[in-house]
Amino acid sequence: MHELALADAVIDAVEKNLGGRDPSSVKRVLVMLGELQNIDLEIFEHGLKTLLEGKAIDYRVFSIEIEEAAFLCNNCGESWKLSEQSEIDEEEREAIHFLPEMAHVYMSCPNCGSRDFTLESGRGVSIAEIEFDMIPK
Amino acid sequence: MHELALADAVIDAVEKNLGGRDPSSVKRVLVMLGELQNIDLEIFEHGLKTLLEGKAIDYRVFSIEIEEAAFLCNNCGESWKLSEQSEIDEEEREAIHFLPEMAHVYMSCPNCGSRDFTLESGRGVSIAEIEFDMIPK
Amino acid sequence: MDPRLSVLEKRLSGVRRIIAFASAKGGVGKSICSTVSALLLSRDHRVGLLDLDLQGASDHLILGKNPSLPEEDGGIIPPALFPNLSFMGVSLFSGNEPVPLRGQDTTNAIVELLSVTIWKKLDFLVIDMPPGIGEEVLDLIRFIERLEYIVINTPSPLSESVVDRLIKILKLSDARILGIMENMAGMDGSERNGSKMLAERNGIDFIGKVHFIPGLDGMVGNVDTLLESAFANELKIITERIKAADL
Amino acid sequence: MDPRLSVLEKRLSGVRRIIAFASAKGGVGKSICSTVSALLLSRDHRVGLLDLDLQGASDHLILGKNPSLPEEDGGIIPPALFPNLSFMGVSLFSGNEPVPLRGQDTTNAIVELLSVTIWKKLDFLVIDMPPGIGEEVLDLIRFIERLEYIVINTPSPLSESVVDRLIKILKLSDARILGIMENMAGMDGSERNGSKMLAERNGIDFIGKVHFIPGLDGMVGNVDTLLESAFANELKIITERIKAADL
Ligand SMILES: Nc1ncnc2c1ncn2[C@@H]1O[C@H](COP(=O)(O)OP(=O)(O)O)[C@@H](O)[C@H]1O
Ligand SMILES: Nc1ncnc2c1ncn2[C@@H]1O[C@H](COP(=O)(O)OP(=O)(O)O)[C@@H](O)[C@H]1O
Ligand SMILES: [Mg+2]
Ligand SMILES: [Mg+2]
Ligand SMILES: [Mg+2]
Ligand SMILES: [Mg+2]
Ligand code: NI
Ligand code: NI
Ligand SMILES: [Zn+2]
Ligand SMILES: [Zn+2]
Repeated sequence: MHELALADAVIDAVEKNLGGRDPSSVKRVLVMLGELQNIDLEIFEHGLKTLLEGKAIDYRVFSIEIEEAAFLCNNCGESWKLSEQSEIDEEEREAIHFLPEMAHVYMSCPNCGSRDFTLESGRGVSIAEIEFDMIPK
Repeated sequence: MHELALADAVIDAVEKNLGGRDPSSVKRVLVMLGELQNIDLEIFEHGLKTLLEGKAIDYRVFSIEIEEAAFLCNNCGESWKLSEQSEIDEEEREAIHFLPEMAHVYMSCPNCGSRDFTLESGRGVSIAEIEFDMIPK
Repeated sequence: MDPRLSVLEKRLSGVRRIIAFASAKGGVGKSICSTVSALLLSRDHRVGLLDLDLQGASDHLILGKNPSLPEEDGGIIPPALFPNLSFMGVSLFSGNEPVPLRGQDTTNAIVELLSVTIWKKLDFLVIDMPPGIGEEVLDLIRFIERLEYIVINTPSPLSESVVDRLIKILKLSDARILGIMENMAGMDGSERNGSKMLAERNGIDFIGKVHFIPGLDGMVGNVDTLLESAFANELKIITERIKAADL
Repeated sequence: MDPRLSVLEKRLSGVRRIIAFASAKGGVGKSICSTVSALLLSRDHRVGLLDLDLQGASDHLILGKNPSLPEEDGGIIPPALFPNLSFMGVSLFSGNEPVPLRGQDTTNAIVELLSVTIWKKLDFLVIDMPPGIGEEVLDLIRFIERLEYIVINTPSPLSESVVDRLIKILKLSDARILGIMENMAGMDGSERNGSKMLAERNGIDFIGKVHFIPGLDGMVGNVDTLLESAFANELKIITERIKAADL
């Protein structure tokens, strides 16, 4: 599991984007987990909790949402969802979980078979929003 | 001047996007001319007029707007406008007019000197809008 | 909406056949084989040469031409650098300056070159491809369905593996592969059979080989010498096969 | 916001020096020089090898390893393929399958590899670069300021011109160029001076040369043979200079 490295990146990014505010003023962080990367939510949350020990950011400020993976074929214009994609075996799925761009190796457009498609959403980890307390602590 | 090739592309694109409607039903086409490509407006308009002769699309449906060219440095985050860019000589400007990507050869970020920047807007010719008459002719 | 996409086919409608020299592996001779092939074909055909290696443009160096801005006449006119041979490539605009491009720029530049270049009636448009399986390969697949590919390999296990990957992508998109050619044959001192086997394994024609010719680099920039070389002599067999393979 | 960007430096903080073998020209020996250099350095240093040629991954072939999915432990652990040599590259995930990527994907893959790979304490991280002046070159410039470049050239006017363009881009961004090396020296039958002159013209060190070694391709995949070859013997002088050039 490499969830810890990603949880660590999220915390680092929040800390680097405090803009001079106190860490304790972080009220809400909305983290999107791209479906393609197949992150284990419990392990990720546990990672956040562990890494936040001794820090002034409360782990409960983190809201985590799964973002559906959607694809658009550059060749024929077809769009589809991960749930509509067939035939990825376990090892291929594992490779994509390590590196979502491996989708271009193991997935194809359901309409034309092309591997030239765009990952429209749901690739990996991103921070959609950071909210702070209005009253500075 | 290569305005004719671009005007021709615009007309072709309109014709291919009628969606079964009559050409005469085109009420308005908004064409954006990117500042970077430095298209001669009069020659372009004259091109449209000439190429539309004998066609059911009236050249007066075309509205043309110049789109300001804006850049964002991938290296340092600086953003700037073409009007703020210094020192492009005439031959370099000519090269960019032929192929706007030549901006990466002859322009640099005014802050850090990098040629790794994104053309945020104002690259070349695009169609922003096609409007049709409501009542089919 | 990008109006340029609507005229790509029209701009190439006067071109009878479009041949790309591709490989995915770098340094196998895509530039020198495509350029000298274009010269050979131009002896009795109208030929265009398109250098699509935007970041590593080389064809103008092989032709010994100092690029200068082209003429315009309702579009961009590819300069006739030699009788029957007109040329298009970023080098006309950038000379030998570096052309650092990200993918989106590469696609934009390819679309622009294809949509504003006014090729005269041509028998062959020869395209020199860059290495990799990126925008150039993927965009040509989606824009020019009737493209015919010559895939270049060298007697090297590294080349073989990378070329094999390109072939997989071309086959996935039902591209027309004219054949695999081997360049720099004998370079490693032995006459290996790798390219032939690669062709067989993939069910593609083996279209011929060109030996490693010591001193070829010294001829770069001198078209007359190049055309008299053993290199051109061997390549001629392949260009004859290209002509004969009229689909 | 992309949280991965905030940890790139941290992930490399245990790495003393980062050396990229670059060229912009394909087929000059970036892969074999970087891989064998990593092996040579690993004799008395802790070394990582990062294959950044995503579309033409070759290092695993040179090392003779069949890639398999790596272990995870709070991140991705680069497998120790040899004593003191750990490896990371897309080949661990894709094997020899084609990896067709557009620019945005390439940037994403690079950022991912750099942000989730847990390198142990390393003396050297050696990076094998792809050809071109695209995402890989531009992203490393913006992400790893302390990178040190070995620029590879061959005795070819085409290579010289393309390499010259890369050097211009590296100098524009104040990158640290350790030196230019010539690979395949003597390949054209003469001992030219092109790489030395290229170095002088650009005010960069000429860091040494490695001759064209017939039969080298036959050693690909066999590390013991490679390390005993004249190729490794000559390359050793360059790796010694890299060690000595500690900045
Ligand atoms: N058959 C050959 N004999 C000798 N040298 C060759 C031969 N083919 C190519 N070369 C040389 O090999 C190098 C790579 O060729 P080039 O056409 O630039 O390859 P690519 O376009 O695939 O990168 C150049 O220096 C070229 O002159
Ligand atoms: N010094 C050399 N002597 C003989 N062959 C070489 C030498 N250097 C590289 N080669 C061969 O040249 C080809 C290109 O090398 P490679 O490392 O794949 O280049 P790049 O990574 O720059 O594309 C390979 O087949 C390789 O084995
Ligand atoms: Mg499968
Ligand atoms: Mg100037
Ligand atoms: Mg080339
Ligand atoms: Mg390589
Ligand atoms: Ni994992
Ligand atoms: Ni013009
Ligand atoms: Zn499709
Ligand atoms: Zn900048």
